[in-house]
Amino acid sequence: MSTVTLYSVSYDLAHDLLFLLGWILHYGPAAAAVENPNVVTGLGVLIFAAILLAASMLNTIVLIWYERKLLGRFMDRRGAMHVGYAGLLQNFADGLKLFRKHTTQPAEADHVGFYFGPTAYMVSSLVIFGILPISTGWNSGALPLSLLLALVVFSFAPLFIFVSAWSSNNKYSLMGGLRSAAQMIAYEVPLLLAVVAVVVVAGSFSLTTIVYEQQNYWFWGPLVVALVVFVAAMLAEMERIPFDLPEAEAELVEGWNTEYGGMLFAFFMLADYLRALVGSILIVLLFLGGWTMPGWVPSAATSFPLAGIFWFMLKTYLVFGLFVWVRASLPRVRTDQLLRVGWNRLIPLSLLSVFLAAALVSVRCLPVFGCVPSPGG
Amino acid sequence: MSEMWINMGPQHPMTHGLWNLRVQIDGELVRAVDPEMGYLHRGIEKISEDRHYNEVITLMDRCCYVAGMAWEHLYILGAEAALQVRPPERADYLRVLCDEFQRLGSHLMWYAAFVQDLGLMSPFLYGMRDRDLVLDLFQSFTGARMTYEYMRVGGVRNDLPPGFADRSRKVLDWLDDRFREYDALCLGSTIFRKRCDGLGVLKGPEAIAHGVTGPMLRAAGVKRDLRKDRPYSAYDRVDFDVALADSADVTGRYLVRMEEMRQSVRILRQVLDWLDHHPGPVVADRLPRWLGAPYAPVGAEGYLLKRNYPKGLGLSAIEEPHGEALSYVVNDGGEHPYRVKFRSPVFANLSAASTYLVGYHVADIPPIMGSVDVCVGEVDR
Amino acid sequence: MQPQDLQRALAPKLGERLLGVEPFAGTAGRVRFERTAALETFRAMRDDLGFAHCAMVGGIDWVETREVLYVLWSDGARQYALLSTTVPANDAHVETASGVWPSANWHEREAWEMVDITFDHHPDLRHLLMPDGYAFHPLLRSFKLHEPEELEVKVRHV
Amino acid sequence: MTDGTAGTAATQAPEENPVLYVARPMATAARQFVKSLVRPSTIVYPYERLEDPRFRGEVAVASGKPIGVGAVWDNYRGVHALNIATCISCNLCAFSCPDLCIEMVTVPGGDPKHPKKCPQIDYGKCSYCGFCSDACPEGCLTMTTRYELSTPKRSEMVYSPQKLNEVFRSKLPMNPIRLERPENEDRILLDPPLCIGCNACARDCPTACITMLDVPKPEGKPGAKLPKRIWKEPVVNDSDCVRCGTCISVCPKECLFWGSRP
Repeated sequence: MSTVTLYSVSYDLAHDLLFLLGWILHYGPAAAAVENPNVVTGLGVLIFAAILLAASMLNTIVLIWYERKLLGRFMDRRGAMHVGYAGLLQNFADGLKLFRKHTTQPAEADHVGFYFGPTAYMVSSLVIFGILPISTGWNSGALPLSLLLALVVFSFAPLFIFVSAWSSNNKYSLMGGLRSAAQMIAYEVPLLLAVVAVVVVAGSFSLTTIVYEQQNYWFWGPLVVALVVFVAAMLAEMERIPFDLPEAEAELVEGWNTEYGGMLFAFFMLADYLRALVGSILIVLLFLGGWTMPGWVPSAATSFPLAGIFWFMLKTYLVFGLFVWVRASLPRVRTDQLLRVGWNRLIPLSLLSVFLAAALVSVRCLPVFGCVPSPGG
Repeated sequence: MSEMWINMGPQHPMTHGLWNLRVQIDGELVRAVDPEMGYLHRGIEKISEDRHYNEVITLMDRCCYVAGMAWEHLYILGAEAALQVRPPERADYLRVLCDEFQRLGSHLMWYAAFVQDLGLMSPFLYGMRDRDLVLDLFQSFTGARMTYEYMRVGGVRNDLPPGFADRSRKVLDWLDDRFREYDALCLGSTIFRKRCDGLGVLKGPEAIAHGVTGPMLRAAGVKRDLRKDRPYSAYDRVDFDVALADSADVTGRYLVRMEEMRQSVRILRQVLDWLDHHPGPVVADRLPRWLGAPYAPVGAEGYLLKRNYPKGLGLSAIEEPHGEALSYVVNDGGEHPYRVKFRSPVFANLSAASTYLVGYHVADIPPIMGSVDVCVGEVDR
Repeated sequence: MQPQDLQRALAPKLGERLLGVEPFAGTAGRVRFERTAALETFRAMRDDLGFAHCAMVGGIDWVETREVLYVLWSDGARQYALLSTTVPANDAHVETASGVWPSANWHEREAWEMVDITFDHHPDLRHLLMPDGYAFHPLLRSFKLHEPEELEVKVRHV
Repeated sequence: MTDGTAGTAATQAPEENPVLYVARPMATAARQFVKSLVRPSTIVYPYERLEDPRFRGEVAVASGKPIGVGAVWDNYRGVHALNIATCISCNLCAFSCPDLCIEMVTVPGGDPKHPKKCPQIDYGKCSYCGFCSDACPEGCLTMTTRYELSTPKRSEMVYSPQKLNEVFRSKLPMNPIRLERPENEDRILLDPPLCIGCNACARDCPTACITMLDVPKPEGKPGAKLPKRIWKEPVVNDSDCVRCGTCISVCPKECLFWGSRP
């Protein structure tokens, strides 16, 4: 069955472009060179990557706008409202301003680390988008171990944060970097264990498979413990309130990005929201059925063009709205409390969720939705 | 990471002003602190020596930017004691009204800043929003939102505008509702309690020895409130309770300030009722000429007249929103005060910083300092 | 508490060095003492009379002399009391009160840098509000805010 | 330490609720969110202003905040308005200014010998205390509700009398508060033995309340021996006097002074 996928679209586009070029070049040796299948594939991948990049950046910027508007209403104010309709273009303007700004580097800061940190942080956050499947046609997630790969890339971040914190020659940055490292290491474990529960039930490390396994029932019901652990750990990984200690602005000014300005700061800012987007997407993929909808939803709502992407993004934004809600209403915890929660509460809970998942699979029974054959069993 | 000194300030979100807290940290633990003041020193006491008695009022508003009216009151009481002037009764009540509205405004500002230190974002805006109503009310009868210049030696500048009492009562009702919301956002949150309980403990005897006053002292269970103990203006004629807590920690200070706001609302209701029924003059009618307005300034082509005004030293003490504020005004019979000296409660509370900061985490410094309610304008003067 | 009470409690300890206790509006009284008796006065005020809270230490420059003014508060009597001692301007020093009341520490630092009164045995007599090394004492009468046209002030009494 | 519990409100933190955990703050925030979906409390400043008529009565927004509750803008102390026509050049505003930001400058319209002087205000220094408008005896210097004075140049912060007069003509709501004069105000008194009858005080008095009355020829004064000298002494009409002290400052012999004698 030939389905139209994002990659096939990019490949066709590359193919058409190059053959048009070849036609212009009039079948000479140069034309043969551009019509080489390897060149066509290469250009197709490039176009694919460009579309992904554009989509993720656009989504990130809209996400920032979305958070500002939501937070505004939580705080009895309006949020951005001047540039563009309801301030929609405000973040583009901000980005443009940051792009134009001069980047200053503190005296005696380590030059290489100072620039490497934000860049690598940004790049590693962007890479994840090449792995995540957004809908059926988005076959970038067809890798068998895409979930593992996504989490591995996701967990690179503390290293880069630490590099940029240490190299910026600032005590606050250093403390922020240390906190960040401690926090991310502590919360990586429950995060992965919660994912293990999902993997046990779904029987696959492929995100696409995990989503397809949820066509009958979403995993949040049977795996509610894993969901709670995953959300809490994801909050810590995304460094959002109540776990935003590394950049606690009350005591550490801005933590590890204190010394950054201009485009480097924009990298941090964008990458933070990219990671927030990734976190929301992962929750949707692992627990909320991805782009699938439950059976009782009328088919008209799921069969229009790009319906998968529509429902997927809707779910993602709702999940992110939950994070904003938490941010609007909760204070920040302290370092030792954070670590205590991570090691003493979340890890036992996540182990419990793994056991629960294993039990569910082994008795082939999902109590919430009645006994149905367990997938992958 | 071995021990190191970090500078929290003078530009730091924790400071809520312009000062520098030097902190010696061992990892995340605070080993020693050394507050450095003086970044906002404007020499108000010196400038006052060159100013007319009433003109010092313009400085008092700028002395503490969240409690200008209280500082006006403080200075005016000192100047009246030095010059032996008595204000009429209605002015006394109006001053209590100003003081209590100012206490509401200051505590709401404190609430906003304090929750911001904890990372709570929405309540910060709620506190600022509700403080704005108090400022609206101030503006409607003094003509300015922060620099009021309302009190005068021997009374106040003008009476309340018509309809003020009704509008104030609306605001008070609104605030009563909001206090419940504040409590839900703070005390109802387990994270808040985990952060604040047992934090920044400063017990009663130590607090007294270090000169700590105000809500910090009352949170330690010491019942000292100058409004009750040494009533000034009309405080002996209104009914209110002194807020107390016994935990001596950040939560205790939160509770005391919240209760003080409720008591302020209670006082304001009584004062508004009294003012409704007792019209009268608001400035003492037998004011000496030099307290009116004009005089020939130094440098103008005129002659200063040295007169035999009653000489003396006037001492005044009020319960400012931050604590016990004292001033003395020395009057040598001239047109200007000879010496004006102010005792800022925050000054003393900050000088005890090492007693309630050492041993806690770096992350605890902002909430603890937030619970101290620092206003640098009155520390540096 | 009345001025007589202060007099009765302080006179046996200070003897000659107690220069008098005068009534002062709104307080228990104003105690004037010789600066040599400073420490005894502080201790007596705190331990015998219960003035545990030192609210303020301030200096007044009377050109030839300087006056140090202590404002104390007693939680038992719910009253203020004033202590004042006069020191000559060319030899302005007095024993510190910060050993008795730790709260006097910063007030004395301020009085020292503003009115140039040295407090002996003060643990930490540094600049507080002024930058380190500031050479002037701004609240002295000789420190003029603006020097210009010193107008001859014609004094006239009515 | 606490002696008795009378007059105290002891506060106690409620027990931590392990079940609700963070549910109460989140519910509170959500309630606020729903309330402010209709209209947040913000007054969108350049588009809406607190002094707009619509905020004169209270506008209860959906979140319940009584917006505009304090908006009595007549009392506001903003930019001054000066009515040049009624200004009597008494200098009182300049005298009473704590920041010395008022300077009396000549405006056209006076007679050449005694040019008319009106206040010019430097808003770079002004602290908006309102002492000048309180001191103004004629009510010609008042304060208005105008508060937007940002300008790129410092020199534009200095408002000449003409500019202040334009503010007056723009009919903004003005501060109606006029302070009453104290009953036993000091008066201008004369030390007759020192007076030489030079007429300077009467000439410069802005309200023309000083008249020079003939007095009998005194003894022992300079010029007393001159045959045709007519001796005069100033008499102040206290009800017209605005107590500006101009006469005192122009008197060459320091014979006028403030006093409270009847």
